[in-house]
This record gives sequence, structure tokens and C-alpha cells, in this order.
Amino acid sequence: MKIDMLRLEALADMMEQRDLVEVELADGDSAIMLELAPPRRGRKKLIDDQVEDPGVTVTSSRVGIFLKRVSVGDQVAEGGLLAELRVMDVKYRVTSPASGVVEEIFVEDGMGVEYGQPLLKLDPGSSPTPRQE
Amino acid sequence: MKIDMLRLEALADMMEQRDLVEVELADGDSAIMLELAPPRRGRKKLIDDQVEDPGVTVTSSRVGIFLKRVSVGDQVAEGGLLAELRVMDVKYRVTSPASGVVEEIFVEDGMGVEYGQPLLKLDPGSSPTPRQE
Amino acid sequence: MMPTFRRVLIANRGEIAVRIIRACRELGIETVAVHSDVDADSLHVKLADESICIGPAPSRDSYLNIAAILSAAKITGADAIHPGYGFLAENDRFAELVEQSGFCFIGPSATSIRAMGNKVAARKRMEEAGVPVVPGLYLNGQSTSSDVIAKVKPPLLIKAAAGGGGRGMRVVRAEEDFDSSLLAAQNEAQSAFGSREVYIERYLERARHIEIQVVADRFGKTIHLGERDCSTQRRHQKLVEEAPSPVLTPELRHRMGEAAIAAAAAVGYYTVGTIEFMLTQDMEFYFLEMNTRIQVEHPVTELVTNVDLVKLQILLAAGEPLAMESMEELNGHAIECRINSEDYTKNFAPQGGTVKALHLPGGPGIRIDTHIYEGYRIPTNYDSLLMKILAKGSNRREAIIRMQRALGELVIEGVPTTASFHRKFLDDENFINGAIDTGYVERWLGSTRS
Amino acid sequence: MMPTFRRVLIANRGEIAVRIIRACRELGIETVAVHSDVDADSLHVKLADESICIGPAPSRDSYLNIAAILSAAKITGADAIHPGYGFLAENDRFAELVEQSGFCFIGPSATSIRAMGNKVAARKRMEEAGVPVVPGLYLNGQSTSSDVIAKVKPPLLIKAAAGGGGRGMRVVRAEEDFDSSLLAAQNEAQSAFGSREVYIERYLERARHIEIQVVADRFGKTIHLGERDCSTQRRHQKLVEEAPSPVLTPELRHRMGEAAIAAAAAVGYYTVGTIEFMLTQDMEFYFLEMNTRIQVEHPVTELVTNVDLVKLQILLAAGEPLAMESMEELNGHAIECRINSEDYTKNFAPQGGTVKALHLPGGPGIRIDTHIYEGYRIPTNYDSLLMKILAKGSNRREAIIRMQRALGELVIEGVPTTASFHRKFLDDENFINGAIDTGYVERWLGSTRS
Repeated sequence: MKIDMLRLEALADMMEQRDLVEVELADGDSAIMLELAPPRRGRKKLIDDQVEDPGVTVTSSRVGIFLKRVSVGDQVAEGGLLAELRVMDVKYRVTSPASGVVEEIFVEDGMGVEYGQPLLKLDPGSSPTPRQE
Repeated sequence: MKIDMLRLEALADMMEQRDLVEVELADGDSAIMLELAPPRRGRKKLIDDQVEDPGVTVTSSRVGIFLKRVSVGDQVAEGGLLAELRVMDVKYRVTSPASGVVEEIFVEDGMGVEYGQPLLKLDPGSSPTPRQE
Repeated sequence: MMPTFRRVLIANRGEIAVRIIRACRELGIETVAVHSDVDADSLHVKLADESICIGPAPSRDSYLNIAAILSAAKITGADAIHPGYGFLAENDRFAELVEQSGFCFIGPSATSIRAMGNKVAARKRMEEAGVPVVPGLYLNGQSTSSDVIAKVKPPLLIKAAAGGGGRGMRVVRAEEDFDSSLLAAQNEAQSAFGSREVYIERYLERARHIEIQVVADRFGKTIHLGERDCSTQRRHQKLVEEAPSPVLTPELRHRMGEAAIAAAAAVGYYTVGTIEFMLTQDMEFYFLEMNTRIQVEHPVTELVTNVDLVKLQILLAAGEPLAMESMEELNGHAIECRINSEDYTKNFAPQGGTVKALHLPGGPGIRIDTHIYEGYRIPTNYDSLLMKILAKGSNRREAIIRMQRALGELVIEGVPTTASFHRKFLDDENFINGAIDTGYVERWLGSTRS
Repeated sequence: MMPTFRRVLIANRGEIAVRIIRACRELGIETVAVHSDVDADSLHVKLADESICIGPAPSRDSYLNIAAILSAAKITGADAIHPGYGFLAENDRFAELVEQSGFCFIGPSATSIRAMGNKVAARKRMEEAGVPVVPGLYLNGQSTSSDVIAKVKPPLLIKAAAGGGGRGMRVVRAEEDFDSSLLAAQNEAQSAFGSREVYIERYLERARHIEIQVVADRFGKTIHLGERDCSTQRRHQKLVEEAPSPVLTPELRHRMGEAAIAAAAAVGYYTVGTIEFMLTQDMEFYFLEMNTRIQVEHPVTELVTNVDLVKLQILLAAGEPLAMESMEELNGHAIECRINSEDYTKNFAPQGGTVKALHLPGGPGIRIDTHIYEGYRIPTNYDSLLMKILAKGSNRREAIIRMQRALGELVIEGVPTTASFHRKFLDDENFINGAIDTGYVERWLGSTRS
């Protein structure tokens, strides 16, 4: 077996930069596995990992029944009605924190939601897309 | 498989430098796996600390009363009497595993010792020094 | 056993939520845990069949949030709500809303809670029912000593009727001091609260706190399960509870038990509850108040009666008739220590922290009720109770020694606890001799400090 | 309490060593733990006041090493030695040497151990004392059926007198099969052991294992503390024990208790011991053997009698007179599950491993006796018992349900345990109905496998 130390060194460098703890490469009959010692794991600067999610997730501020008032693709204005939450006999409005387009709705209409549960996601920058339903 | 010791050495060096605990390489029918022993992991520059202790420590193979039969500085031959262990009414001989000089006695004469307890230390190479008592 | 509830929502947290889950599980009832967002990793959440987050950390937004709790019960399909102790357990409005929303409230009726919640009205009700209350009377601004001394003998206590916090309060030990003390108290009451009205009651010196466990069904049958002695307390916070009391005779137990039954029956009480009494040194007892819920120290009674009070509470709430009689012979002796995350050397100040290491005592006679585990982060928003250790022995001496042994085995690292207090206090000669009263811990702390 | 011993050496390991340390601590007695080198991190070593390593891992070099144990006792200044169970607990020579070396042996006299250790002699002794033994007789090579059938009625068992392991063994269910079976057994015995001698005894079909706890002082007073039913066993290894037995009447308990007292008294027994009986389906009981030591399942009796058997054993060994009477009314119901590091799906093969995660059940009615902790490495040199979980309820039904609840809470990660067996077996209808015998677990395993 030919050990290419330079390539192994490069691999180890990359592991450290990318914060990888284990690398396995297989190429036909060849295979390489490198594992980093536990104390070294996860001690890097994690800045690059924190990819900004441009979407705005609206979570529930109450325990209640989710009543959907928009659909995916709808354009909503800041302060516009997104949904209602029925808590016992009282309905509370869920309004939009920003203007944008409804990207995803996580909860089915009429289902119960807990405090802090993600309800839907808005794309604040995007322009309206055709309705998908 | 041809074992290239030089390359293995280089690999082991790299593992230590890079703090890798496991490396596996496979190439066709050949495969190499190197795993660093757990005590070595994450303990990088401890090499200098591991001063070789040339002394021979004699431990107790019984639970009993330690009866000293040599003193620090005494020259003993291999198989010579170092101490006796009194277990209830029976005395057992503790003999020297090597010839050398008694460097240190850890237990006071007449004290109880447990199984595995270090009793005394021999310097196998050294020549006798004047008695210290 | 008949089917009771299908699914119970537990409107509480901590060890009592775990206790209720255990009871439900043994009854074959599903459980729903509610929790605030900081309690997401709490043991009651892990043990329950379902869990639901009802709000942020502050109690008023979560565990005291009635709308959120009722809504959670509706969403999760619960048919009954157990309030535990503290939080909403003695809130009559909550009990009422629970029932109005179509759930069963696992506790007494809202009416019973209300009747016992108003302390002045409760006192009147108890007097009418023949339950001894501390002798006393209200005085208006014109009253003088002659009419008082006849009714309330010294030592007596003069309290501002409108007041609190010790303002306008005087202890009178000798008859001849009454007039001057009354005048001083009235003047102080006037300046502090704008009213000369004072209330006079007998001052109970070095009294014990003795409470009687009562159990009742919805059909008018009420029994008692003996007493718990909770005289080891500091500023009304109980630290050690035991049963039986070291000072009660069988005859006194019977009389106090009968009084407790009368007190509960007077307000149409059902499920489980506790009548708290003060017991004076000359063995007279007086109604203090009723706790219309399960109590922290209920396991003490469980150990000496072999009755599971929480299961019984659930079954009685569901309408089962009570099939047992009062128990006046208690089996052995049980002691409970409340292990709080408090530093007793710093005035019992509550402490937060993470449980870094935990070793629980075990073996003969030891029961542990806790919601903590290794790695548990103790939120600072709530009650500081971490664990209840109980020791049962064939007699009081064995129970105390066993508790000391268990406290010696206990390891909780990462946060100071009252176990340090208990280890010392249980060695105190007066505690061991049972010669204490509700003020004893304060005096003991003062003497050990100096 | 009078002073007993100053310092006790515990010649054992595991949960029973921890149990004995707890008893000593409650009696104010110092403890010395002995351990093999692989047990240096064991809990009994951590809990004891002093510890001493007595040898390498193999039992014969450490826990069975009499010289090392006596020497350890001498060095550490112990005045008594507790043998626990297993290892040297029923070794009469050890008991003798302990006493000859000037220590007190916490157990019966060497003579009592010896008398009960020889099973044939013990059988004779019991017959003389009027204790029922399984009807049977020895036959020499010439015997025939006529003299046998009169004394032992079928079903009967023919066993090679010199034998074991099932060789030369025949079950005879009908009288007419006796002659042919006898001949076959004698021939088989001849070829296997070189002797035609066989032993005939009544074959006890579907019998239960019922044992009586006896307690005696050094002054001739012997009492009993009721029974334990240990019918849930596999190849003579008990898996579940309970008290009271689901099948004993008060009258039968009394008769078995009296027989057990007679058996213990016949060998001049003192401290605590157990008389094991087989109980047939027609409620006849027969002496099986005596265990002259504390038993694994002793906590079952502790829970229903409120007596600490280990403390009592120590006090009786120290010469205290017995101050209690027999108990034939047991309080509630208790069940024990033995949690072993065994894979029950692989014929209960013992497994080593490290305890990676541990969560102990708790709350009402639960007692835990264990020596394991998170991070504990289980040595494979010894018994596989990791933990005893006990559940007490007001009745058998509650105790079983409570045990199921506790098994549901138990988490032991890193090693398979018999908890998987218990979770299933406690759901079995026949177990729940108490309709089992000592062969039931094997049949159940066979039926669940297929």
C-alpha cells in the first residue's frame, strides 16, 4: 500500500478547517478513514456555519387551535392577518411581522398548537409567486 | 502486504501532531488501521514527563503484617529475602525479583498491608550505598 | 377497578408532576404534562405520555395561565385536570372554570375551596361546626380591658385588624400590662393603617404544627388518616415532617381526627385535604387553616398507612365511593426531609445551578421523590424544592437514624441544598427528643450561628 | 440500644455488601469493605469506612480466600465478620475459623451450618423433628416394587443414589410402570455410577417454592416472620419473589411457620435463616433445605413486616435477646425483581459491560438495592445481580402494577438486563393470577419463543 503522506496531511488540514471529526474516502479498492480526537472536536470558530436563513418564521404565542387565514404564495403586508388562534372561546389574531410572501405553512388548519410552535414562514423580500393550491 | 515501517512511523507521527485517534487506509487487498491508545489521546506533549523509572517496585501478594528483613542501602541477590508477610499465624517469604540495592521501603515494620500494596523499591543496576540508618 | 379518567392533564411541574404521573400510570390513565419553555427538559415532560408547552418561564404566563392550561387540556383531549400543589391548586376560580369547560377538577368543589380560602369566614364556619379555633375577639376603638380579659386570658396577642407585618402587634403576658399594650397597639394601628380596630387572640406559645389528613368521597363519607407533625419549620416553610407526632396520645389523635372530619364535612369537602392545627404545650389544639389539595408532605402519611393518597384522590374525584375507614393506628414511623436548592447558611437563599453529580440514597426504608437528574439545570423561576427524602422505620428512633444514614449517602453536586441543614438539625438533641415547636428552628439557627 | 460490635468486616461485594454497610451505619458500627483488585471502584468500597484489597479478580483468590479475609479482619481491627450470601456464607469451616481467630461470625454456629449443609443428614434430622420431608426411601439393588409402592405412591421419582444430572432418573406416573422404570433406572445407574442403588421419592408435580423466614436468638427463642413465594424461577435461579404468597391461607402459614421454627430449633439455630419448602398443588408442604444466612430476597419480608433483618441479624449475633414474636399478619404485599446483567433472549447468558446511563425508579412503594452507578464497569468474574427493585402495595394487584410502573421508569444502558424479562413476565396472566409453579418460567419461555 502506498501511503501518500502529503495527501493525508492535506486531508487532516481540511478536517481541522472544516471542523470535521471523521472522514472516510473510498475510491474503488482504496479507502481512507481519519478520525479526530474528541477534545479537538467542535472547538473551532463556528462563524462560517451560521448560514443566515433569510426567511421569517412566525411562532405561536399561545396554546390553541390554529385557524389558517393565508395560503402559500400569498403576499402579505406587515401587520396583515396570517392566522387566528382559538384559545377556548376567544380568537386571537396572528399578524405578520413583516411584508412578504408566505413561503410555507407548518400546521394544518384546525390543529392544536403549543406555545412557541412554528406556524409559518415568510419570505420578506420575495415577490408573490403563483398560488400552489 | 508489504509493511513499510518508515511510512508507518511517519503516519504515527502525523497522527500525534494532528491529534488523530484513528486512521484506516485500504488499498485493494491491503488495509492499515492505526489507532492511538486511549491514554495517549489528547495528551500531546507529555513525552518528556514519562521519565523512565529504572527501579523495581515489589508489591504485596498477600494481606498480612509486613515484617522488614532488609534496610535501605542493602545489597540483595535475586531470590534473596526482602521481607516476610505474616498472614494469621503463617509467615510467607518475600524474595527479591532481581539483584540490586534497596532504594526505598514504603511500609513500616509491623504494619498491615493489602494485596497489591507497594512494599519496597530496588535499584537493580546500582551498587551498594552506605546504610542510611 | 372501574375505568376512571382516560387522560389527565397535570397543571404543575417538578416532583409533584412526577408523583401524579406515577399515580396515573398505576391507574392505567394517560398523562399530559404542561411546561414552560425553560422546563422543556424537565423529568415530568420526559415521563408523561404527551407534553405541551404552555408559555414562557414566568409562572403567570405559564403555570398560572388558566386560559393556556384549559386550551392545552382541550387540544390534548384530556378529561380531567390535576392541579398538584401551589400554582392554581387553591384557586377557586380555576376549579370552577375547569368544570365549566367540561373537565373534571381533581380536587374539591370550587365552593369548598372558596369557603376555606377566606380565613375570617372559615374561622366562623369552624366555630359553628364545633371545631376549636384560637379564642379571640375584635375590638373597636372604644373597647377597654375589662370585657377582653374575661374572654381571652393572657398570654394574648393584640393585632391590628387592618394590618400585617407585625405593625400594631403586641404580646401581653400579664393582665396588668394589657391596658398600656392595648393603647400602644391602637395608636400604632391608627398611624399605620388609619384604624384603631384591633383583634385580640390567645397567644399560643411554643406551639406545634399538627395537621390531620382527611379523605372524603362525593357521597358525604369523610375519614381521617392520622396526623403529620410539621413543627420543624422556618418562617412557615416546613423543612421536616413526620408521622406519627412524637407527642400525640391515641386519645388526642382521635379527638383531633374527629375535629378534622367535622371541619371538612362543614364545607362539603371531597377528595383529599388537610386540616392544620396548632397544638399548645398543654395539649390544646386549635384550627389554623385547611389546605384544599394534596400536600408536599403527603408521602409521610402514605408510608405509615400504606394508602396511595394521589391515586385515591383521583379515584374519589372520578366519583368512586370511599371504601375504607379512619386509621388511628399508624404503622411504624416516617420522616420526610425537603431538599431545597437553598443555602441555609445564607438565610436559605434559593440557588440556581446545574446538577453536576447525583447519587441517590437507597436500601431499607428509603423513598425518594424527585424530578432532578444528573445534568438537570435548575430554573430559578420556581419553587426551590428539588427532592423529598423519606425514611420509614419501625419507630421514630429508627426513622431518624435511617434518615441520617440516607442523608450521608446523598450526593448532589452543582448547587447548595438544605441537606446540609438537615444533616445538622437531625442531630439536635431537642429534635431527637421531639421537644420542639414552630419557632424552634429559628432559635436553633440563631444559636448555631453564634 | 446496647453497644454491639465496634467494627464489622464485610466478606462480600455487590449489593449485599452495600446493604450490610447500611445496616452497620444505622447501628453506629464502623465498616471494613474487602475487595478484589477489579472491584476497587465498587460502591461498597466507596461507602465503607475503610477498605482493603484482598486479592486478584478470581473469587478463589479473593472473596473465597479465607486466610486473606481473616488477615484483613485482624489488620483492620474488626471484631466481627459478616459473610453476606454466596461466597463463604455457608462454609462451616470458615465460620469456625472466624470464631477461632477471635472474631464473631455474624450468622449461626458452624455446627448449625454443618448440620444443614449435609442434605441427607439434614433430611433425617428434620424427620426426627417432625418436619415433613418428601416421602421416599433408599432401595438397594435387590428391592422390587411391592415394598415401595406401599410407602411412596405415584407419581414418584427414581433417582440414582450416587448420581446427579438426570442420569438414572425416571418419573413414574402409573403403578404398572414401576417395575420396568426401576429396572431401567438401576441399569442406567449401574453403568453411569457403578452402583444399582436408587432413591425413590414422591414426585412433586407443579409445586411452588415457599420459604419461611426464621429468626432466633442465642438463648433458644425462635420465631418466624411469614413466607416468601419464590416460584418464579428458572433452573433454580429465583427471578421474582413476593410476600405474602398468593396461595397461603392463614392456617397454612401458621403450620408452615411452626414447622420452620421446629426445623431451625432442631439444629440449635440462631440469627436469621430460611427454611425452604415445596408446596404441592394439594397444599402439602415438604422441607427442601435450609439457607443458613441472609437471603437475596430478604427485603420482601422487611417490607411486609417493617423489620430490618440485617440489623436484627447483627444484634442477635452480638448476643441480644429476641424481643419480638412471630408475625403471621403481613402488612400489604411486596414483590422483588432481580435485575441481572443477563440477556434473557440468549438463555440468560451473563453479560459484562459498562453502565452508560442509569435512571432509577422512585416514588411511592419503591425500594432500590443496588451497587451500580453511572460509569460503573461490571466485572464478569462474579454473580450477575445488578439491582433489586422492590414494590410494595396495599395488595398484590397494586404491588404488581407498581412494579410494572417502576420497570417502565428504569433505564440501564450499556448492558442487557433481566428487566426485559420482568417487563414481559409480569404481564403474564398466570403470574398475575398467582397460578404458577417452579417449572412455569421454563414453560413460559418455551411458549413465548415459539
